[in-house]
Amino acid sequence: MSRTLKVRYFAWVRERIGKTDEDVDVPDSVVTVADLVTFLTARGEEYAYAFENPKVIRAAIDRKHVKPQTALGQATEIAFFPPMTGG
Amino acid sequence: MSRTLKVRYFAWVRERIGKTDEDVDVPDSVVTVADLVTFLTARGEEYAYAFENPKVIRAAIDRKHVKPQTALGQATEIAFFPPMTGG
Amino acid sequence: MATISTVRIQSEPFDVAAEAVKITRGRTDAGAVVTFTGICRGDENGEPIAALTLEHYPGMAETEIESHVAEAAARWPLIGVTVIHRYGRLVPGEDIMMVVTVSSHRAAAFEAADFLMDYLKTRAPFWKQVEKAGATTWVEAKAEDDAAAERWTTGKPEAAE
Amino acid sequence: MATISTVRIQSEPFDVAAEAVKITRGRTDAGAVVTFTGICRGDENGEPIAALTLEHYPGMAETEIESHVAEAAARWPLIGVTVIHRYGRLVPGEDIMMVVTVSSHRAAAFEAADFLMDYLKTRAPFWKQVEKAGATTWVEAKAEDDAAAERWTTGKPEAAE
Repeated sequence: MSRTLKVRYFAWVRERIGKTDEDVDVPDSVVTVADLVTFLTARGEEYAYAFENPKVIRAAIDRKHVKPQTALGQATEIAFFPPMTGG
Repeated sequence: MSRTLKVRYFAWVRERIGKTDEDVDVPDSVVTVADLVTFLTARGEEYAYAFENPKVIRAAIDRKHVKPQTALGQATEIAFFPPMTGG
Repeated sequence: MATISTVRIQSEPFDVAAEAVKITRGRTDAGAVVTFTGICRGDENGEPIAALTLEHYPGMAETEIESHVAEAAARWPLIGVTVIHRYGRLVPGEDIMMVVTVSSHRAAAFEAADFLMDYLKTRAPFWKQVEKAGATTWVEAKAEDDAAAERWTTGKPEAAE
Repeated sequence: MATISTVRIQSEPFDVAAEAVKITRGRTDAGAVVTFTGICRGDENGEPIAALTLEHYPGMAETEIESHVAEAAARWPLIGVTVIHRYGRLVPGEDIMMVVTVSSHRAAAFEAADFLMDYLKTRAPFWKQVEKAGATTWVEAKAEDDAAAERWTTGKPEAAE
Protein backbone atom coordinates (compact mmCIF):
# COMPACT_ATOMS: atom_id res chain seq x y z
CA MET A 1 0.00 0.00 0.00
CA SER A 2 1.17 3.51 -0.73
CA ARG A 3 -0.12 6.99 -1.29
CA THR A 4 0.98 10.03 -3.23
CA LEU A 5 2.35 13.09 -1.45
CA LYS A 6 3.38 16.37 -3.01
CA VAL A 7 6.90 17.13 -1.78
CA ARG A 8 8.34 20.64 -2.18
CA TYR A 9 11.95 21.76 -1.77
CA PHE A 10 13.31 25.23 -1.09
CA ALA A 11 16.67 27.03 -1.11
CA TRP A 12 19.72 24.73 -1.13
CA VAL A 13 17.58 21.64 -0.51
CA ARG A 14 15.89 22.44 -3.84
CA GLU A 15 19.26 23.09 -5.50
CA ARG A 16 20.80 19.84 -4.28
CA ILE A 17 17.80 17.72 -5.30
CA GLY A 18 17.46 19.65 -8.54
CA LYS A 19 13.65 19.98 -8.36
CA THR A 20 11.20 22.50 -6.92
CA ASP A 21 8.61 19.80 -6.19
CA GLU A 22 7.52 16.29 -7.11
CA ASP A 23 4.78 13.78 -6.40
CA VAL A 24 6.19 10.92 -4.35
CA ASP A 25 4.58 7.52 -3.79
CA VAL A 26 5.06 7.02 -0.10
CA PRO A 27 4.71 3.46 1.29
CA ASP A 28 2.63 3.00 4.43
CA SER A 29 5.76 2.03 6.36
CA VAL A 30 6.72 5.74 6.22
CA VAL A 31 4.89 7.17 9.25
CA THR A 32 6.77 10.28 10.40
CA VAL A 33 8.58 13.20 8.79
CA ALA A 34 11.90 11.58 9.82
CA ASP A 35 10.79 8.34 8.11
CA LEU A 36 10.14 10.29 4.93
CA VAL A 37 13.60 11.87 5.06
CA THR A 38 15.13 8.38 5.37
CA PHE A 39 12.97 7.12 2.51
CA LEU A 40 13.92 10.06 0.26
CA THR A 41 17.62 9.77 1.14
CA ALA A 42 17.61 6.26 -0.34
CA ARG A 43 16.29 7.52 -3.70
CA GLY A 44 19.66 8.72 -4.96
CA GLU A 45 22.83 10.71 -4.45
CA GLU A 46 21.15 14.10 -4.84
CA TYR A 47 18.73 13.27 -2.01
CA ALA A 48 21.52 11.87 0.15
CA TYR A 49 23.42 15.15 -0.41
CA ALA A 50 20.38 17.33 0.41
CA PHE A 51 19.61 15.42 3.59
CA GLU A 52 23.21 14.66 4.65
CA ASN A 53 22.77 16.69 7.84
CA PRO A 54 19.13 16.12 8.89
CA LYS A 55 19.56 18.44 11.92
CA VAL A 56 19.57 21.54 9.72
CA ILE A 57 16.56 20.45 7.68
CA ARG A 58 13.21 22.03 8.52
CA ALA A 59 9.85 20.68 7.38
CA ALA A 60 6.30 21.93 6.99
CA ILE A 61 3.17 19.85 6.47
CA ASP A 62 0.38 21.66 4.67
CA ARG A 63 2.32 24.93 5.29
CA LYS A 64 2.73 24.51 9.04
CA HIS A 65 6.09 23.85 10.72
CA VAL A 66 6.44 20.28 11.98
CA LYS A 67 9.05 18.29 13.88
CA PRO A 68 10.85 15.14 12.61
CA GLN A 69 8.70 12.94 14.86
CA THR A 70 5.43 14.41 13.55
CA ALA A 71 3.23 11.82 11.80
CA LEU A 72 2.42 12.55 8.16
CA GLY A 73 -1.23 11.75 8.89
CA GLN A 74 -3.57 13.13 6.24
CA ALA A 75 -0.94 15.46 4.79
CA THR A 76 -1.27 16.34 1.11
CA GLU A 77 1.84 18.54 0.88
CA ILE A 78 5.16 18.42 2.71
CA ALA A 79 8.06 20.84 2.25
CA PHE A 80 11.74 20.56 3.17
CA PHE A 81 14.03 23.56 3.54
CA PRO A 82 16.96 25.02 5.52
CA PRO A 83 16.32 27.25 8.56
CA MET A 84 14.67 30.49 7.45
CA THR A 85 16.89 33.54 7.46
CA GLY A 86 14.46 36.42 7.20
CA GLY A 87 14.67 39.34 4.83
CA MET B 1 24.44 102.77 36.93
CA SER B 2 22.35 100.53 34.69
CA ARG B 3 22.50 98.67 31.41
CA THR B 4 20.02 97.61 28.77
CA LEU B 5 19.04 93.97 28.39
CA LYS B 6 16.74 92.48 25.76
CA VAL B 7 14.12 90.42 27.60
CA ARG B 8 11.97 87.92 25.69
CA TYR B 9 8.84 86.13 26.85
CA PHE B 10 7.26 82.93 25.55
CA ALA B 11 3.99 81.00 25.90
CA TRP B 12 1.84 82.06 28.87
CA VAL B 13 4.59 84.26 30.31
CA ARG B 14 4.34 86.26 27.06
CA GLU B 15 0.53 86.26 27.26
CA ARG B 16 0.45 87.46 30.86
CA ILE B 17 2.99 90.23 30.31
CA GLY B 18 1.39 91.11 26.98
CA LYS B 19 4.68 91.52 25.10
CA THR B 20 6.92 89.24 23.06
CA ASP B 21 10.04 91.18 24.09
CA GLU B 22 11.29 94.48 25.41
CA ASP B 23 14.48 96.36 26.23
CA VAL B 24 14.82 96.71 29.99
CA ASP B 25 17.18 99.06 31.84
CA VAL B 26 18.60 96.84 34.53
CA PRO B 27 20.27 98.51 37.55
CA ASP B 28 23.63 97.11 38.66
CA SER B 29 22.01 95.86 41.87
CA VAL B 30 20.37 93.13 39.76
CA VAL B 31 23.05 90.43 39.65
CA THR B 32 21.33 87.07 39.10
CA VAL B 33 18.41 85.74 37.07
CA ALA B 34 16.39 85.54 40.31
CA ASP B 35 17.21 89.22 41.01
CA LEU B 36 15.89 90.12 37.56
CA VAL B 37 12.63 88.21 38.22
CA THR B 38 12.20 90.19 41.46
CA PHE B 39 12.99 93.44 39.65
CA LEU B 40 10.51 92.69 36.83
CA THR B 41 7.80 91.57 39.27
CA ALA B 42 7.85 95.07 40.78
CA ARG B 43 7.17 96.69 37.40
CA GLY B 44 3.41 96.05 37.43
CA GLU B 45 0.52 93.67 37.87
CA GLU B 46 1.08 91.87 34.57
CA TYR B 47 4.64 91.03 35.63
CA ALA B 48 3.53 89.99 39.11
CA TYR B 49 0.97 87.67 37.47
CA ALA B 50 3.50 86.16 35.04
CA PHE B 51 6.05 85.52 37.79
CA GLU B 52 3.59 84.63 40.60
CA ASN B 53 5.05 81.11 40.83
CA PRO B 54 8.79 81.52 40.13
CA LYS B 55 9.34 77.74 40.49
CA VAL B 56 7.67 77.03 37.17
CA ILE B 57 9.53 79.77 35.31
CA ARG B 58 12.47 78.72 33.15
CA ALA B 59 15.12 81.13 31.84
CA ALA B 60 17.73 81.19 29.09
CA ILE B 61 20.62 83.63 28.73
CA ASP B 62 21.80 84.11 25.17
CA ARG B 63 19.76 81.01 24.23
CA LYS B 64 21.23 78.67 26.83
CA HIS B 65 19.26 77.34 29.82
CA VAL B 66 20.28 78.96 33.11
CA LYS B 67 19.32 78.57 36.78
CA PRO B 68 17.84 81.31 39.00
CA GLN B 69 21.21 81.77 40.75
CA THR B 70 23.09 82.27 37.48
CA ALA B 71 24.70 85.70 37.19
CA LEU B 72 23.57 87.83 34.26
CA GLY B 73 27.21 88.62 33.48
CA GLN B 74 27.71 89.92 29.96
CA ALA B 75 24.28 88.70 28.79
CA THR B 76 22.66 90.61 25.95
CA GLU B 77 19.44 88.62 25.80
CA ILE B 78 17.44 86.80 28.47
CA ALA B 79 14.24 84.82 27.94
CA PHE B 80 11.55 83.67 30.39
CA PHE B 81 9.14 80.84 29.65
CA PRO B 82 7.24 77.90 31.18
CA PRO B 83 8.75 74.37 31.11
CA MET B 84 8.99 73.15 27.53
CA THR B 85 6.46 70.54 26.52
CA GLY B 86 7.86 69.14 23.27
CA GLY B 87 5.96 68.60 20.05
CA MET C 1 -9.36 47.76 18.90
CA ALA C 2 -9.83 46.56 15.33
CA THR C 3 -6.46 46.85 13.64
CA ILE C 4 -6.24 47.43 9.88
CA SER C 5 -3.63 44.90 8.82
CA THR C 6 -2.09 44.21 5.46
CA VAL C 7 0.58 41.67 4.52
CA ARG C 8 1.95 41.39 1.01
CA ILE C 9 4.78 39.38 -0.51
CA GLN C 10 5.70 40.67 -3.92
CA SER C 11 8.58 41.03 -6.33
CA GLU C 12 7.67 44.65 -7.21
CA PRO C 13 9.01 47.67 -5.31
CA PHE C 14 6.79 49.28 -2.67
CA ASP C 15 6.07 52.83 -1.55
CA VAL C 16 6.33 53.05 2.23
CA ALA C 17 4.87 56.58 2.45
CA ALA C 18 1.86 55.58 0.34
CA GLU C 19 1.30 52.56 2.59
CA ALA C 20 1.36 54.78 5.69
CA VAL C 21 -1.15 57.18 4.15
CA LYS C 22 -3.51 54.30 3.35
CA ILE C 23 -3.82 53.73 7.10
CA THR C 24 -3.92 57.33 8.34
CA ARG C 25 -5.96 59.03 5.61
CA GLY C 26 -9.14 60.65 6.86
CA ARG C 27 -8.72 59.68 10.50
CA THR C 28 -7.75 61.79 13.51
CA ASP C 29 -6.95 59.14 16.12
CA ALA C 30 -3.50 58.37 14.67
CA GLY C 31 -0.83 60.21 16.65
CA ALA C 32 2.25 58.22 15.74
CA VAL C 33 3.44 56.55 12.55
CA VAL C 34 6.60 54.45 12.56
CA THR C 35 8.06 53.06 9.36
CA PHE C 36 10.97 50.74 8.89
CA THR C 37 12.54 50.04 5.52
CA GLY C 38 15.17 47.34 5.07
CA ILE C 39 17.51 48.04 2.16
CA CYS C 40 19.92 45.74 0.31
CA ARG C 41 23.41 46.87 1.32
CA GLY C 42 26.38 46.86 -1.03
CA ASP C 43 28.67 44.93 1.27
CA GLU C 44 28.66 42.24 3.91
CA ASN C 45 31.54 41.95 6.37
CA GLY C 46 33.55 44.25 4.14
CA GLU C 47 33.06 42.18 0.98
CA PRO C 48 31.12 43.74 -1.89
CA ILE C 49 27.73 42.22 -2.73
CA ALA C 50 26.46 42.12 -6.34
CA ALA C 51 22.92 41.07 -5.44
CA LEU C 52 20.65 39.34 -2.96
CA THR C 53 18.07 36.77 -4.03
CA LEU C 54 15.15 36.04 -1.73
CA GLU C 55 13.16 32.85 -2.02
CA HIS C 56 9.96 32.16 -0.10
CA TYR C 57 7.30 29.49 0.28
CA PRO C 58 4.23 31.07 -1.31
CA GLY C 59 1.16 30.66 0.84
CA MET C 60 3.11 29.68 3.95
CA ALA C 61 5.08 32.94 4.10
CA GLU C 62 1.95 35.14 4.04
CA THR C 63 0.26 33.02 6.73
CA GLU C 64 3.30 33.10 9.02
CA ILE C 65 3.76 36.85 8.71
CA GLU C 66 0.03 37.42 9.20
CA SER C 67 0.12 35.47 12.45
CA HIS C 68 2.95 37.69 13.76
CA VAL C 69 1.05 40.81 12.69
CA ALA C 70 -1.99 39.48 14.60
CA GLU C 71 0.22 38.92 17.66
CA ALA C 72 1.51 42.52 17.46
CA ALA C 73 -2.07 43.77 17.17
CA ALA C 74 -3.02 41.77 20.28
CA ARG C 75 -0.06 43.08 22.30
CA TRP C 76 -0.19 46.76 21.39
CA PRO C 77 -3.10 49.15 20.72
CA LEU C 78 -2.52 49.59 17.00
CA ILE C 79 -4.69 51.40 14.48
CA GLY C 80 -2.93 49.77 11.57
CA VAL C 81 0.01 47.59 10.54
CA THR C 82 1.33 46.95 7.05
CA VAL C 83 4.13 44.54 6.18
CA ILE C 84 5.44 44.17 2.65
CA HIS C 85 8.28 41.80 1.87
CA ARG C 86 9.85 41.43 -1.56
CA TYR C 87 11.25 38.30 -3.14
CA GLY C 88 13.46 37.71 -6.15
CA ARG C 89 16.81 39.26 -7.09
CA LEU C 90 17.57 42.63 -5.50
CA VAL C 91 20.63 44.76 -6.10
CA PRO C 92 22.32 47.06 -3.53
CA GLY C 93 20.22 50.14 -2.81
CA GLU C 94 16.92 48.37 -3.47
CA ASP C 95 14.30 48.09 -0.74
CA ILE C 96 13.81 44.57 0.66
CA MET C 97 10.98 44.92 3.14
CA MET C 98 8.96 47.44 5.10
CA VAL C 99 6.86 47.71 8.22
CA VAL C 100 4.44 50.53 9.02
CA THR C 101 2.77 50.76 12.42
CA VAL C 102 0.20 53.40 13.33
CA SER C 103 -1.08 54.06 16.83
CA SER C 104 -2.47 56.87 18.96
CA HIS C 105 0.74 56.94 20.97
CA ARG C 106 4.36 56.61 20.03
CA ALA C 107 5.37 53.81 22.42
CA ALA C 108 2.90 51.31 20.93
CA ALA C 109 3.85 52.18 17.35
CA PHE C 110 7.56 51.94 18.17
CA GLU C 111 7.47 48.70 20.11
CA ALA C 112 5.22 46.92 17.62
CA ALA C 113 7.47 47.93 14.71
CA ASP C 114 10.55 46.73 16.63
CA PHE C 115 8.85 43.39 17.42
CA LEU C 116 7.83 42.81 13.79
CA MET C 117 11.26 43.83 12.49
CA ASP C 118 13.03 41.36 14.75
CA TYR C 119 10.78 38.60 13.46
CA LEU C 120 10.99 39.59 9.78
CA LYS C 121 14.78 39.95 9.75
CA THR C 122 15.41 36.62 11.47
CA ARG C 123 12.65 34.06 11.27
CA ALA C 124 10.38 35.19 8.44
CA PRO C 125 9.93 32.40 5.89
CA PHE C 126 12.57 33.55 3.44
CA TRP C 127 15.89 32.16 2.33
CA LYS C 128 18.56 34.55 1.22
CA GLN C 129 21.23 34.01 -1.39
CA VAL C 130 24.16 36.39 -1.72
CA GLU C 131 26.14 37.01 -4.91
CA LYS C 132 29.72 38.01 -4.12
CA ALA C 133 32.62 38.10 -6.57
CA GLY C 134 30.86 35.70 -8.93
CA ALA C 135 30.08 33.13 -6.23
CA THR C 136 26.56 32.62 -4.94
CA THR C 137 26.05 31.39 -1.37
CA TRP C 138 23.06 30.81 0.89
CA VAL C 139 22.95 32.97 4.01
CA GLU C 140 22.81 31.03 7.28
CA ALA C 141 20.60 32.01 10.21
CA LYS C 142 22.40 34.44 12.52
CA ALA C 143 22.59 33.79 16.26
CA GLU C 144 22.76 37.55 16.96
CA ASP C 145 19.45 38.17 15.20
CA ASP C 146 17.87 35.25 17.03
CA ALA C 147 18.84 36.82 20.35
CA ALA C 148 17.11 40.07 19.35
CA ALA C 149 13.99 38.14 18.36
CA GLU C 150 14.01 36.25 21.66
CA ARG C 151 13.58 39.46 23.64
CA TRP C 152 9.90 39.18 22.74
CA THR C 153 9.24 35.63 23.87
CA THR C 154 8.98 36.36 27.60
CA GLY C 155 6.40 38.54 29.29
CA LYS C 156 4.20 41.23 27.87
CA PRO C 157 5.31 44.75 26.95
CA GLU C 158 4.31 47.61 29.23
CA ALA C 159 2.18 49.27 26.56
CA ALA C 160 -0.15 46.27 26.39
CA GLU C 161 -1.01 46.25 30.08
CA MET D 1 31.44 57.95 11.10
CA ALA D 2 30.42 61.31 9.68
CA THR D 3 26.68 61.58 10.10
CA ILE D 4 24.64 63.66 7.66
CA SER D 5 22.40 65.65 10.00
CA THR D 6 19.64 68.09 9.25
CA VAL D 7 17.43 70.00 11.70
CA ARG D 8 14.66 72.30 10.51
CA ILE D 9 11.95 74.19 12.33
CA GLN D 10 9.29 75.39 9.94
CA SER D 11 5.59 76.18 9.68
CA GLU D 12 5.25 74.39 6.31
CA PRO D 13 4.36 70.69 6.00
CA PHE D 14 7.18 68.22 5.38
CA ASP D 15 7.60 65.08 3.28
CA VAL D 16 9.10 62.33 5.40
CA ALA D 17 9.73 59.97 2.45
CA ALA D 18 11.55 62.70 0.51
CA GLU D 19 13.70 63.44 3.57
CA ALA D 20 14.64 59.76 3.88
CA VAL D 21 15.59 59.60 0.19
CA LYS D 22 17.83 62.68 0.59
CA ILE D 23 19.97 60.59 2.96
CA THR D 24 19.90 57.22 1.18
CA ARG D 25 20.04 58.28 -2.47
CA GLY D 26 23.05 56.94 -4.35
CA ARG D 27 24.59 55.08 -1.44
CA THR D 28 24.74 51.37 -0.70
CA ASP D 29 25.80 51.32 2.96
CA ALA D 30 22.31 52.13 4.28
CA GLY D 31 20.56 48.95 5.40
CA ALA D 32 17.88 50.38 7.69
CA VAL D 33 15.69 53.46 7.56
CA VAL D 34 13.40 54.30 10.47
CA THR D 35 10.92 57.15 10.27
CA PHE D 36 8.67 58.53 12.95
CA THR D 37 5.89 60.99 12.23
CA GLY D 38 3.97 62.68 15.02
CA ILE D 39 0.46 63.67 13.99
CA CYS D 40 -2.00 66.08 15.62
CA ARG D 41 -4.77 63.90 17.09
CA GLY D 42 -8.42 64.89 17.14
CA ASP D 43 -8.89 64.27 20.84
CA GLU D 44 -7.09 64.42 24.15
CA ASN D 45 -8.33 62.39 27.10
CA GLY D 46 -11.59 61.83 25.24
CA GLU D 47 -12.23 65.54 24.60
CA PRO D 48 -12.24 66.77 20.99
CA ILE D 49 -9.42 69.11 19.95
CA ALA D 50 -9.99 71.86 17.37
CA ALA D 51 -6.31 72.71 16.90
CA LEU D 52 -2.85 72.71 18.43
CA THR D 53 -0.59 75.76 18.33
CA LEU D 54 3.14 75.30 18.76
CA GLU D 55 5.38 78.17 19.81
CA HIS D 56 9.17 77.99 19.85
CA TYR D 57 12.18 80.17 20.62
CA PRO D 58 13.76 80.73 17.20
CA GLY D 59 17.49 80.18 17.29
CA MET D 60 17.45 78.40 20.63
CA ALA D 61 15.15 75.58 19.45
CA GLU D 62 17.37 74.68 16.47
CA THR D 63 20.52 74.69 18.63
CA GLU D 64 18.95 72.50 21.30
CA ILE D 65 17.64 69.94 18.82
CA GLU D 66 20.97 69.95 16.96
CA SER D 67 22.80 69.13 20.17
CA HIS D 68 20.53 66.11 20.74
CA VAL D 69 21.02 64.99 17.15
CA ALA D 70 24.79 65.25 17.70
CA GLU D 71 24.42 63.14 20.85
CA ALA D 72 22.50 60.46 18.91
CA ALA D 73 25.19 60.49 16.22
CA ALA D 74 27.86 60.00 18.91
CA ARG D 75 25.99 57.11 20.57
CA TRP D 76 24.94 55.14 17.49
CA PRO D 77 26.65 54.50 14.13
CA LEU D 78 24.32 56.59 11.99
CA ILE D 79 24.65 57.43 8.31
CA GLY D 80 22.09 60.21 8.59
CA VAL D 81 19.52 61.86 10.85
CA THR D 82 16.88 64.39 9.92
CA VAL D 83 14.57 66.13 12.37
CA ILE D 84 11.86 68.51 11.21
CA HIS D 85 9.54 70.17 13.71
CA ARG D 86 6.67 72.42 12.73
CA TYR D 87 5.37 75.46 14.60
CA GLY D 88 2.17 77.45 14.33
CA ARG D 89 -1.44 76.30 14.32
CA LEU D 90 -2.04 72.68 13.30
CA VAL D 91 -5.41 70.97 12.96
CA PRO D 92 -6.11 67.27 13.68
CA GLY D 93 -4.61 65.00 11.04
CA GLU D 94 -1.72 67.37 10.28
CA ASP D 95 1.87 66.25 10.80
CA ILE D 96 3.66 67.90 13.74
CA MET D 97 7.17 66.55 13.59
CA MET D 98 9.31 63.85 12.06
CA VAL D 99 12.52 61.96 12.67
CA VAL D 100 14.40 59.91 10.10
CA THR D 101 17.38 57.78 11.08
CA VAL D 102 19.48 55.82 8.61
CA SER D 103 22.10 53.24 9.56
CA SER D 104 23.72 50.10 8.20
CA HIS D 105 21.90 48.03 10.81
CA ARG D 106 18.41 48.18 12.20
CA ALA D 107 19.21 48.33 15.92
CA ALA D 108 21.14 51.61 15.62
CA ALA D 109 18.47 53.22 13.44
CA PHE D 110 15.72 52.10 15.80
CA GLU D 111 17.35 53.09 19.06
CA ALA D 112 18.48 56.50 17.78
CA ALA D 113 14.98 57.30 16.50
CA ASP D 114 13.47 56.24 19.84
CA PHE D 115 15.98 58.40 21.74
CA LEU D 116 15.28 61.47 19.60
CA MET D 117 11.52 60.96 19.79
CA ASP D 118 11.56 60.82 23.57
CA TYR D 119 13.45 64.09 23.63
CA LEU D 120 11.37 65.84 20.98
CA LYS D 121 8.03 64.85 22.50
CA THR D 122 8.96 65.93 26.03
CA ARG D 123 11.78 68.44 26.33
CA ALA D 124 12.18 69.99 22.90
CA PRO D 125 11.93 73.79 23.12
CA PHE D 126 8.28 74.10 22.17
CA TRP D 127 5.21 75.21 24.04
CA LYS D 128 1.89 73.71 23.05
CA GLN D 129 -1.51 75.32 23.19
CA VAL D 130 -4.68 73.27 22.76
CA GLU D 131 -8.00 74.59 21.45
CA LYS D 132 -10.91 72.64 22.90
CA ALA D 133 -14.57 73.67 22.82
CA GLY D 134 -13.64 77.30 22.24
CA ALA D 135 -11.20 77.45 25.16
CA THR D 136 -7.47 77.65 24.59
CA THR D 137 -5.11 76.23 27.22
CA TRP D 138 -1.38 75.71 27.50
CA VAL D 139 -0.27 72.09 27.79
CA GLU D 140 1.77 71.29 30.90
CA ALA D 141 4.85 69.04 30.86
CA LYS D 142 3.86 65.39 31.42
CA ALA D 143 5.60 63.29 34.06
CA GLU D 144 5.01 60.11 31.99
CA ASP D 145 6.88 61.53 29.01
CA ASP D 146 9.69 62.68 31.26
CA ALA D 147 10.10 59.13 32.56
CA ALA D 148 10.45 57.83 28.98
CA ALA D 149 13.07 60.48 28.24
CA GLU D 150 14.99 59.60 31.40
CA ARG D 151 15.62 56.07 30.17
CA TRP D 152 18.42 57.60 28.12
CA THR D 153 20.26 59.47 30.82
CA THR D 154 22.07 56.48 32.35
CA GLY D 155 24.60 54.29 30.62
CA LYS D 156 25.27 53.74 26.97
CA PRO D 157 23.14 51.70 24.59
CA GLU D 158 24.40 48.29 23.49
CA ALA D 159 24.74 49.36 19.87
CA ALA D 160 27.30 52.02 20.78
CA GLU D 161 29.67 49.64 22.51
